[in-house]
Amino acid sequence: MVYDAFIEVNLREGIADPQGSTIEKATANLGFEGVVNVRVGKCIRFQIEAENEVNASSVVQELCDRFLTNPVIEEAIIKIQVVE
Amino acid sequence: MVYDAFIEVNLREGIADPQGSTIEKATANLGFEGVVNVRVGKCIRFQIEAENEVNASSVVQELCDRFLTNPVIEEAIIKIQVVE
Amino acid sequence: MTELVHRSLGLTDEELAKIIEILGREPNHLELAMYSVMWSEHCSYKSSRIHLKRFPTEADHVLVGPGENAGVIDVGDGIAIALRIESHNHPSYIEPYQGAATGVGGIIRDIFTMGARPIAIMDPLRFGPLDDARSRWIAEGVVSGISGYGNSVGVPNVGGEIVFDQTYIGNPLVNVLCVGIMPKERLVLGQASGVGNLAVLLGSTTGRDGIGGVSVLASAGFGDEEEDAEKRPSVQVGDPFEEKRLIEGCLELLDEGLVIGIQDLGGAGLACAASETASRGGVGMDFNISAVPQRESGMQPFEIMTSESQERMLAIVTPENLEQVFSICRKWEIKSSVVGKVTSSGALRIIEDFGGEVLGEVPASSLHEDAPLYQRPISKPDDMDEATADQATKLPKPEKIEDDLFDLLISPSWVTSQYDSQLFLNTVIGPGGDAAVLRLKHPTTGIDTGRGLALTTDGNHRWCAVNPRVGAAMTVAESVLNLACVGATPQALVNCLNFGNPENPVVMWQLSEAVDGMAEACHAFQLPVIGGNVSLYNESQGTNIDPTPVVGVIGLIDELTAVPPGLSWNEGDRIILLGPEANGLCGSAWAFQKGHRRGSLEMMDFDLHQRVCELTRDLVAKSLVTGLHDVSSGGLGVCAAEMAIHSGIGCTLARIPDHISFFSESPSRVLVAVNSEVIPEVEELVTQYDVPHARIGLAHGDTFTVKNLLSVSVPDLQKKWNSRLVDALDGGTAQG
Amino acid sequence: MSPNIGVIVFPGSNCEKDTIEALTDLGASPRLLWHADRDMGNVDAVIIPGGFAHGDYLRPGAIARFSPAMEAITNFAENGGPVLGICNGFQVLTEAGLLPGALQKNAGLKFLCQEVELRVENTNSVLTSQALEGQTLRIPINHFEGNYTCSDETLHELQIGHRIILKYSENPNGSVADIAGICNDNRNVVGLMPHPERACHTLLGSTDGRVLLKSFMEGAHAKV
Ligand SMILES: Nc1ncnc2c1ncn2[C@@H]1O[C@H](COP(=O)(O)OP(=O)(O)O)[C@@H](O)[C@H]1O
Ligand SMILES: [Mg+2]
Repeated sequence: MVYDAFIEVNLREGIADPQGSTIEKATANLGFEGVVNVRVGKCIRFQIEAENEVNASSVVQELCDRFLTNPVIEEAIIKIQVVE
Repeated sequence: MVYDAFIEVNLREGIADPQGSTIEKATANLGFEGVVNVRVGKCIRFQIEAENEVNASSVVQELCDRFLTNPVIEEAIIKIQVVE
Repeated sequence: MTELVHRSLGLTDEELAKIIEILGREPNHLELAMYSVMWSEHCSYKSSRIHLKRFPTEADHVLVGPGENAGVIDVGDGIAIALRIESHNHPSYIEPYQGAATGVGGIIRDIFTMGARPIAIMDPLRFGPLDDARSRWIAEGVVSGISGYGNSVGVPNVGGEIVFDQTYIGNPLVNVLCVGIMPKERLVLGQASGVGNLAVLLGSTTGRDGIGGVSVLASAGFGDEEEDAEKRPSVQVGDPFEEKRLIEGCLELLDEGLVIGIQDLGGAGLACAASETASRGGVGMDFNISAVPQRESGMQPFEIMTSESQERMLAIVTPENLEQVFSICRKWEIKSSVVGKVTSSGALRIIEDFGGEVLGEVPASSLHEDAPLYQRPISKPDDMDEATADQATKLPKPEKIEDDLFDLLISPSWVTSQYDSQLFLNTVIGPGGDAAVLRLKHPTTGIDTGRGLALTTDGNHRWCAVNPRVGAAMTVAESVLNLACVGATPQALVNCLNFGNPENPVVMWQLSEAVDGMAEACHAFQLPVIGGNVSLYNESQGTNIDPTPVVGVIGLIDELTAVPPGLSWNEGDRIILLGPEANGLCGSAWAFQKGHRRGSLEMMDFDLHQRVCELTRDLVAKSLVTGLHDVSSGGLGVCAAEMAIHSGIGCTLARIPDHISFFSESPSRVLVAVNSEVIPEVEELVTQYDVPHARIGLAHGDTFTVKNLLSVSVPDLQKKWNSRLVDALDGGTAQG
Repeated sequence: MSPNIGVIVFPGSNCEKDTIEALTDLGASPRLLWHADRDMGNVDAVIIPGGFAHGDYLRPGAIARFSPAMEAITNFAENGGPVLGICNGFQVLTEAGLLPGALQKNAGLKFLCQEVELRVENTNSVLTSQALEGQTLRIPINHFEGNYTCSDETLHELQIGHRIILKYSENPNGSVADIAGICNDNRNVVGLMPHPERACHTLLGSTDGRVLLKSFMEGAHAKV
């Protein structure tokens, strides 16, 4: 089976996000009001082949921990869906 | 009302995605098999104050078009949700 | 309650007793937190300070010696140079990118704090072996962090080191050196004076970053959930854009004469900056904790005072100048707030709003001047005699010496091409030479003095593992010789002493020996030590790293009108080896490659080394050599191979009878390539300086041949050299 | 008469002084302009230098293009004034729409600081007027985001308009059609990723950048 994986990697709470704060300041300067708490992360999409959803999940999770994130500062949200 | 905005910025189709291909190559090197079509984007989250969802949406859309994406190479998926 | 808490903060019972004696009462939590960070090893140097006193620190041209944020020397033409090196080893192990990035940020602040514009950084790096996945992940992350921060903040990276060895597998070393330049009159010190003057906090907001150690107070003192304490991030994230604006803003404040003293916020954050500026100026300070802009809500006073949030500075200004200070800060988009007032009391009082409740009060000077000093027990390793007797020359001779040579070749360019090495248009020799060479331009007028600055960093854990005293001396000697190879005369030295756990008497012995060896060499070369940094507890799972003192040395070139010769030779050049005969293999890269990590080293001949350096400088100044390279890591074999690689021209060498003379790393040797026409002149100089020498070969063709030893093609050498790091690190790395 | 060249400074720019130094050595009278100023004074030409304007956060040039000075530059360019964007400056010009296309991350996903060989493809522009077509130049690059990207139509327009003025001999970053520098339709606005100001002094290893900066000074002079 082929699964669509979507991973959103964000900085953990309490970790400074200079990019987010700079964007926040810039939006205000551009005249957009009321935009607060800007946080920037990355998202990764791919397809993965696996026997079943549990297997797919566990591979994606391992990929996240070993390679795609550093759990010390980042956390990941993972979504997996079978490709129709 | 305060709304949660989530914006996913991806490279347009047809634009080479070096980050995606690097991750794809690396996952193979690491022994993870069957990972294909890796694409990497940015996600931006923030809160925005607006009278209603339509207003919030239109501000976020404008912010995306004018500032958060470069339409030459990027496109955005926008999600908005009222904060409970 | 305090009784229970102080130990979890890392304070001993004796240290607590001392605090009680100073205050004449029990400290509260806030005060205890401040003492615990200020009296930590990192801030107080309590284990090493008594040893550091043995360094020579004085010379006529030294304007500021050890003890300030950076050392400063006078280089003539009204120009002063600030220099400092620091480690960010432990943070880089946990989060390589941010650990290294914030290391760069920190050292740069130390430099502009003195009034100097940072003009170059160097990054001596040490990681576990390339076949270890986690070490590769760390190396990759550290290099990207240095690149990401350094390039963006706009300070060129002109050199460093990259070493891979088993000893760093659980504890990489990330040292960063920074050099700054200023008109002499702009020199400022981190001190507060003038009762009624104001302390202005500049830069980033304060969050809960890097309060790791004292976060225990949250659960101990205020009833928070323990989990909360765990969640507190001890990882700091660097913001090079904020730092860039701080550099420009602070230098403008100094140029306009608006600042009495200025201090960066590093380890121990506000507690350190407030107490140090006050105590250096012999005054006190009322510190308004409510005025500190905070990134997170609900921060406790001890968190605000000890947070290590990055990119912040504390400036002391007069009330009359305040408006102007704010206006420059607005221009550079720097947040600025008045957080303190200079008082005459000598006390650092932490208050809630000026005139509000006093949350803590301690004598400002007690936080650092009264920090404990330890004479920790020292003892030689038990197996010293046995280890000394185990000579590497007894190892079997290699079957295929070319394979051993290939294994020692490694090009740093995978690393160095990721660094902007050229910004400011000063870089005459960037990464890749024996030493970096920069044009010396006047910092205000921009006028080229026609002279040059030269910089090198060196460390050698292998020599120091075998004999820390001799190894440290040889490290200094190598630096001095690296400078001579670009025609520079050394002016001052900074060091970063990376050692293991100081509570281990053998580690303290290594430290003490290394200090003695370094001091001896500095005396011999008349080189003042103007600053340094000590990094202890470099250990993992009970194993200490090999002792790794790293030095950074700055030199001057009197006349920089052409690019110094560099590492390549021309077809037809004669190859001459200057210096004494090779002697032994202990501590060499070759021996370590064979797993032989002990033995003995003889103390070097400083006098001969000086003559070799003087000769080398003279040869370069008189343009008598086409190319040259000092013999260091990997010995004569690697030295000659690197010259062949750089020039793309081979050579035939003789008088290198065996693998011992090929791989020996004994000191004071330089390989020079000379056009045959100037041989007589060169030999005359050599005789004049009374330096032993040998004509050992000829540069020609495209094979690298050592008679009776090996013959390999230069393209093969180049391929091995170039591909090592690319193959190991380019495919994406994982944490393992 | 030496042309007055304005070099714009954003918070985060870092090559502005280098650019001034190189231009001064070549006989120009350059001066710094501040990004927040709408009034550029009396300048004959403008350079947006290298660096990391606003930290390059979000995307290089994304924030800088909204600076008041950019409005002035846009007007100046529309009136035929010579405008040069070097590295980060090129990125700003594409973001601002003064030049087509975009610069994305290098194909190798690494920052690259190295000397490259460029070929002059066209000499009809304010940056290449003094160079020879086909001439090769050794000039350093120094960027993470120098991978020139554009749609097929844009590439076609650039090609038929002879607006690709510099190409890499060996593509270091994945740029479409080896593009290192382009100009606008009027040939008065130019962007390039390499740093000519870093190749203007014998002690720095190359003087090949001079011909480009001299061309630009000539263009500024013509404006006078
Ligand atoms: N991490 C690094 N950053 C910058 N430059 C480096 C780095 N590692 C090595 N280099 C450069 O590569 C060259 C060779 O390094 P090394 O072999 O340690 O020199 P040496 O033995 O002469 O001290 C030097 O010019 C050094 O500055
Ligand atoms: Mg050397």
